[in-house]
Amino acid sequence: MKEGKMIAMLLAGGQGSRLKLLTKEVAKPAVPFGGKYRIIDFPLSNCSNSGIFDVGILTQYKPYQLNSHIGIGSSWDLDRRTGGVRVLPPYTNEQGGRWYKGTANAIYENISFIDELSPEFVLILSGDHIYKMDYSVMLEYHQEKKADVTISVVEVPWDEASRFGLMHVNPDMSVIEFEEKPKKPKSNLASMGIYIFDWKALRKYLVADEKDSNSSNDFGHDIIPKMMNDGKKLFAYQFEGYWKDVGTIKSYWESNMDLLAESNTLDLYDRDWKIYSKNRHLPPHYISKDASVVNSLINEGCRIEGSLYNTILFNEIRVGKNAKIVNSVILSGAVIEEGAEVYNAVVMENVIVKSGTKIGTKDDTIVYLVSKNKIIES
Amino acid sequence: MKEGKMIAMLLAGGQGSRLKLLTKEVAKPAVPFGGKYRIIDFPLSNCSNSGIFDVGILTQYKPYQLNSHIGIGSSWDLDRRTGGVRVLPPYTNEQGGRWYKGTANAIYENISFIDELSPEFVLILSGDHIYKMDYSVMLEYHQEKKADVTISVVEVPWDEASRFGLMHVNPDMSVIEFEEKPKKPKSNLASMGIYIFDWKALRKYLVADEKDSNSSNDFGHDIIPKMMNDGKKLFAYQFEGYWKDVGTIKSYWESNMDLLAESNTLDLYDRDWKIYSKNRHLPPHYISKDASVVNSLINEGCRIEGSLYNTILFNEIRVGKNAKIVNSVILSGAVIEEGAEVYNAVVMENVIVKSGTKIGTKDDTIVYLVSKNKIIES
Amino acid sequence: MKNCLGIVNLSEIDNNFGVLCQSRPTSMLPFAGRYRVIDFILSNMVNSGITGIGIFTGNKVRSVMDHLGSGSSWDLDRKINGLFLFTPTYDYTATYKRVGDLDLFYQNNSFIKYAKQEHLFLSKTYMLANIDLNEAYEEFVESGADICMIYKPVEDINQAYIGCDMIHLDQKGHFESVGTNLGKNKKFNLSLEMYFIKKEIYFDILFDAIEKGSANFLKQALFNNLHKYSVSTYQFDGHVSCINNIKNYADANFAILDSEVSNDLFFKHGQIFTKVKDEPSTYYKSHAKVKNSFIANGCQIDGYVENSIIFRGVKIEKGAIVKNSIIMQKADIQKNAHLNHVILDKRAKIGAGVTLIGEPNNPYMAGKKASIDKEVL
Amino acid sequence: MKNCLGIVNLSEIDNNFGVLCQSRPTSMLPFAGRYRVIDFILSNMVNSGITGIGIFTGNKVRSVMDHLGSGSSWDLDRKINGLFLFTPTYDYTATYKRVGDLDLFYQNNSFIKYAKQEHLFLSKTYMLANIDLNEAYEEFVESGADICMIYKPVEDINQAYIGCDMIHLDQKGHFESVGTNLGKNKKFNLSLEMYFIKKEIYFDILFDAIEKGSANFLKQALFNNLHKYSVSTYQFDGHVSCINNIKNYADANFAILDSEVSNDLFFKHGQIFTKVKDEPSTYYKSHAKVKNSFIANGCQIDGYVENSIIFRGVKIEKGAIVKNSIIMQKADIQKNAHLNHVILDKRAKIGAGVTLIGEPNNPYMAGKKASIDKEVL
Repeated sequence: MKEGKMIAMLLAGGQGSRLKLLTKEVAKPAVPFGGKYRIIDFPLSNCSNSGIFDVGILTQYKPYQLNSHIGIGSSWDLDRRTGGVRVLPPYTNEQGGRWYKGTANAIYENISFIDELSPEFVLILSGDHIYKMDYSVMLEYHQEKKADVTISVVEVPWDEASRFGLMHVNPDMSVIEFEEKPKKPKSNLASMGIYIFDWKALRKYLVADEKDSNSSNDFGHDIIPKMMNDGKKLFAYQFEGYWKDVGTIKSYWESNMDLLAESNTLDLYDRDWKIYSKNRHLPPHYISKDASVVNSLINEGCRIEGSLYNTILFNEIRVGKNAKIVNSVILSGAVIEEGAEVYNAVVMENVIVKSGTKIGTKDDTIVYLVSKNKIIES
Repeated sequence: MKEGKMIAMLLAGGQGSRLKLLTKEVAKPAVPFGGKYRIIDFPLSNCSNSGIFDVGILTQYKPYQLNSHIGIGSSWDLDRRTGGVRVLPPYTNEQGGRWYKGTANAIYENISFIDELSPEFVLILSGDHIYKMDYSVMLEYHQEKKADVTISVVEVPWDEASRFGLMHVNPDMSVIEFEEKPKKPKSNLASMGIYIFDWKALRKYLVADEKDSNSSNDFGHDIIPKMMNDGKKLFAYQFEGYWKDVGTIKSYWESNMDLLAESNTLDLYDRDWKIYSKNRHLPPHYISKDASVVNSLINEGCRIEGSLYNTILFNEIRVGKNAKIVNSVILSGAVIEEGAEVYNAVVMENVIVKSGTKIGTKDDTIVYLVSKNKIIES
Repeated sequence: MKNCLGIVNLSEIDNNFGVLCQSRPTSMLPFAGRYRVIDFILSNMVNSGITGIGIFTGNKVRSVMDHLGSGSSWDLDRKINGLFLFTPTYDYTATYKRVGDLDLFYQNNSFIKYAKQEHLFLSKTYMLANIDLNEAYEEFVESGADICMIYKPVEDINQAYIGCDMIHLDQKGHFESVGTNLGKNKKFNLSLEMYFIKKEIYFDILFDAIEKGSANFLKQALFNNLHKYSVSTYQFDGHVSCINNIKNYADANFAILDSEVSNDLFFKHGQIFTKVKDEPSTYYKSHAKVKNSFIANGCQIDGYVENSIIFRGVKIEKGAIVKNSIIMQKADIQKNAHLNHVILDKRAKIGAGVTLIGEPNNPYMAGKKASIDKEVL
Repeated sequence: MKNCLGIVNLSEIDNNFGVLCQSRPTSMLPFAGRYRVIDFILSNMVNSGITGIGIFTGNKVRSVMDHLGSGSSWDLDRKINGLFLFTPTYDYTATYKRVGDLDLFYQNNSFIKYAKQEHLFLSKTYMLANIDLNEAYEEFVESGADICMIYKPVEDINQAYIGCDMIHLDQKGHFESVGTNLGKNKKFNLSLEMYFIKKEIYFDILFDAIEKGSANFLKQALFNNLHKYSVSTYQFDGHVSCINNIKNYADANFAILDSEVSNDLFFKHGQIFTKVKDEPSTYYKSHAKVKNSFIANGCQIDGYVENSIIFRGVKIEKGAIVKNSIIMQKADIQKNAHLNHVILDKRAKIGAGVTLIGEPNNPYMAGKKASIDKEVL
């Protein structure tokens, strides 16, 4: 089959306010994850590994750290002379400035960027999820089904289904109905917010949608329902594998802990599907003779003299003698001083947990978000 | 002398509305110049040649072509892993979005960008001028004078002086007075809009200026006068060499024509101070047996069968047999068909000048701006 | 074409080019004002979507490294796939002299073995064309053949292709055999020395030849084994220039003065990429007179130029005459010099008033940085 | 330091390292879990603002090219200045064997000649330190000397510096002479083989040595001529490891287990850059027990590790014991294997239950991709 050119547009403008202090200074896609990454590394690495080298990143909220993380895209091999990764913030024209109104509007405002790359297909991604996925397989599926839109879906437990946008499908996976967070779900196939569109078709809908003053200019609310109404061919593509929406502090902590579970299916050590991130130039970490490290992930530049159990450490963290950290996620530059104890916590960047402090207890079911000034329980 | 780190902030947000149709689709810094360049190539190449590798480009008005021209900065050797060129558009925070209010405000909004690079000095540039300048020599001067601010100035003819911001200086070049477009000029040293500040000092003034609701947040109007009032040490640095503000269609055309003059002092062929630009991958140009090319600049991908005199051709231009072009600037992709005649004109991108058309006359003093739909005289 | 790995072999015969190939292989010969011969096959591959390319550099490593660098001009500076250079490994303990390139392919086996691609595209560089390899590849994959050979039907009136491979097809158009053109037939199918091959077949052939000692060159091993496999062919109909001696090299350059040839070579199936030089536009001064010539950027011309190819950054002063010549990068032709049928290599300097006259079939050649101050007639 | 060009000479003695230098020069020896020896001098130069660096690669070109690539890891992939690799030029017509590196410097003369910088910084790589070259350079420029030699006062109790250059100062602290350390004195000034030199003096010395035939090596030529010029010195007081044999190499690695040494080497005057590998964090599994060790990213550890340096991507399975060892990239140590005083090169595989025991002064060494399935005691 002739390969059609596909570019990706990654929606990275959201604040993710349910992540509270974690997104005070950065957009949600820039939130650190898994000891070494930021959330956006997952879709970006997926693009690179899938052979998609043209990626537009739509930013809006506090893009500074995100920009500095993405840089020229070299970490993901996306620093291409033409195309490559391109950050697309809002801009002004003769009529003044216009901020992005919704997901579809953000794409609409960058039609000229897409036109210049003249793709056959456009992949819409969000920067909010942890997963590894080969988008080129989804594209093959899209072409086989001769679909106008293909929406990636994942099976979720029935009792959680009503939190998601759900796809009700025929046996051939064509979409019968799309329901946003229904009270009585008819299906447990949740939309992952990943769409493949034929660019020509999408372009028309974006232009029409922009003219519709009643529209909220959103893919899920406006574009997809309109295409359904017009009898366009919508197919669901079922994704198998680890997928997690890290929407809250609790689910953020859980999905980090997932990496340490025996049953973990998100293999970060797979050399054929590496997750890339910005590289710091730090030496290896040091484990002292007094330390104990069990079932934990440790990144570069750390110095460990205490004991860690079921814990993820980011870079340049110091853990003093007799300090104890259990079931926790410690972000870069934090210091856990001698004798301090930390259970079930997410400790933010550069926080110093003083000697003698005790956060949480061994049998806690609460998760603590520890910042410089306060501790939030969730 | 110990070298202090200097970064550059390039103000590239202006529309440049006096350039009329030339800036309908692009910001002024992206306007094509000299057969191969865009205006912004001059300050960017100056940075690269001066050994300044951290450049923030502040964009606002129609940045699309500018972004695509700058790309990852590889043309100017500014595609560095850290620092390098970074496009800085306006952004949103919890309080919503804020557009840049003035030149000083644009820098203020990017204080965190500058802080991360922790420079000792900040060089403020604008993207509106054609010149070659070694900023590292200006920095040495700034350090020798132990100045708080150094402002680059150029001598202009007395009869034109009142169009500029003028510096009245002592014999040691310390600034006595700054006048913006005075009716009766006391000096003919015009500010080039190029400043070197000590970052610590500038940072304080930017923060104070932002709090001042009466301020127009502009370097020339607000920051510089405030520093004068506070008795800070301001020095003028006199630049010798070609410098042109291409503010109007006429001055745009003139400065292009300057390149063809015998007395031209802007040497584009100097291998020690190359002007870099985005490279297109085009074959050399072809001159047919019927063509005549005299005192002209021709770029790649052109095919010339007619006659050119005192003319600048950009890339991929076709000139048909017996066509005649005199004293003109022809932008990329234009076609001058068989027998057409063009005098004293700026012909815009992709315009087709049909067979039999005659624009201008041999002895014209008017300059014609030729777009697809109309011809503007200036 | 992400399932296809490109392999370019630069070990070509380069003793037909006099001074021009003293320190560069054929693949690095300057061409058409701003290119090198290798740019064409590299750009063809990149334009067709091949992003993993291995280059066997041969012995003149420095010239190859200078031009290719990290591959960024072809967008091949990548973490995944990208450009890989295989320089010869010098073995100081070796007591025998190696002949041929087969050994080198064997030594660098693991590059091909561990690549994820299942198909290989093997090519040399001296058959210069702008070709849609994607189309050829699709035909190869659909045919199910083990090997596909690309050819062009030619009418060789000037005997330009003596010594090249020719491909014979049976009446149904299927591959029959491959041999060497000795010039007996004017019309034949010229092999472009570009092959698609399944990876496992490549290894079969390579190992078999080494174990049996039956070949020294990869091509030889391939041809010896063709009867064992199913071979398909792909017909190319665009312009081809064969750069295998000075005469053909000069003709290939002058051919681009024809607008049909230059459109075909530079635009037909995508752009040709080359190392970027950042030259300004070319400046024609007040005494310039230029006819039927191809002129690259960065030149300053004040003399007379006719039927010539002028490379980047050349200076031609007032009163100088350049006809039927190929003038390479940064050459400096001073006042009243007179050149006809001349090939000047990079940075050559021709003093004021010097006259250099070659013959149409035997151009006068001056090497890199040659400085000629006396007349040669 | 934009007026100073860096020149690194990789042609060092590498026959003291057994299997470790079979296909790599000393400068490419893996160090401290994720670095190569060369990273230190390169990072020192880049951190001090030297952006034009020429590297004379020596014969083991492939290993050097693999690691340095386009220089992007050190931000040296530049149009203006940047990284230049000088590979040996192989001259097939040569009838004599070249000795020394002087000839190579002469051949690549034009690189230095046409560079705009007026000063040169010459260095080898095997004296490993994190040094502020900017400070040394400023002293050199202010002193007005022709040549500046960098040294460190050492007390060599373990005779680690036998054969190294030692610098003698007069009572006023001025340079007197340079010689070879035979171990007679415990306290002396160790030359770091890092020199600043004015460009014109460099050429004087180079041309003089070639014309007189008085030296084969650049260093030899330099030392022969020191009396003619004004020589200054710069004293360095930080940590130095001298990588000139296996024992010193192992000691240099183990030295970083001391936090003072590791702080000095990795942070004192800027970061040490190396080729990026994109490894995830290291995963300590449920049976992991690690004491006093330096562990790089990408490892999966389920065994016992003590007093060791573990490189990127190493696997240590349950029940395995690793003590006093240096385990390089992607080595695989299977269940219940037992290693003490061992150096494993890249991708070595130690089978389940295998025991390898070396001695403190004579570690057991296994080469690249070695696969050891039987016990060696």
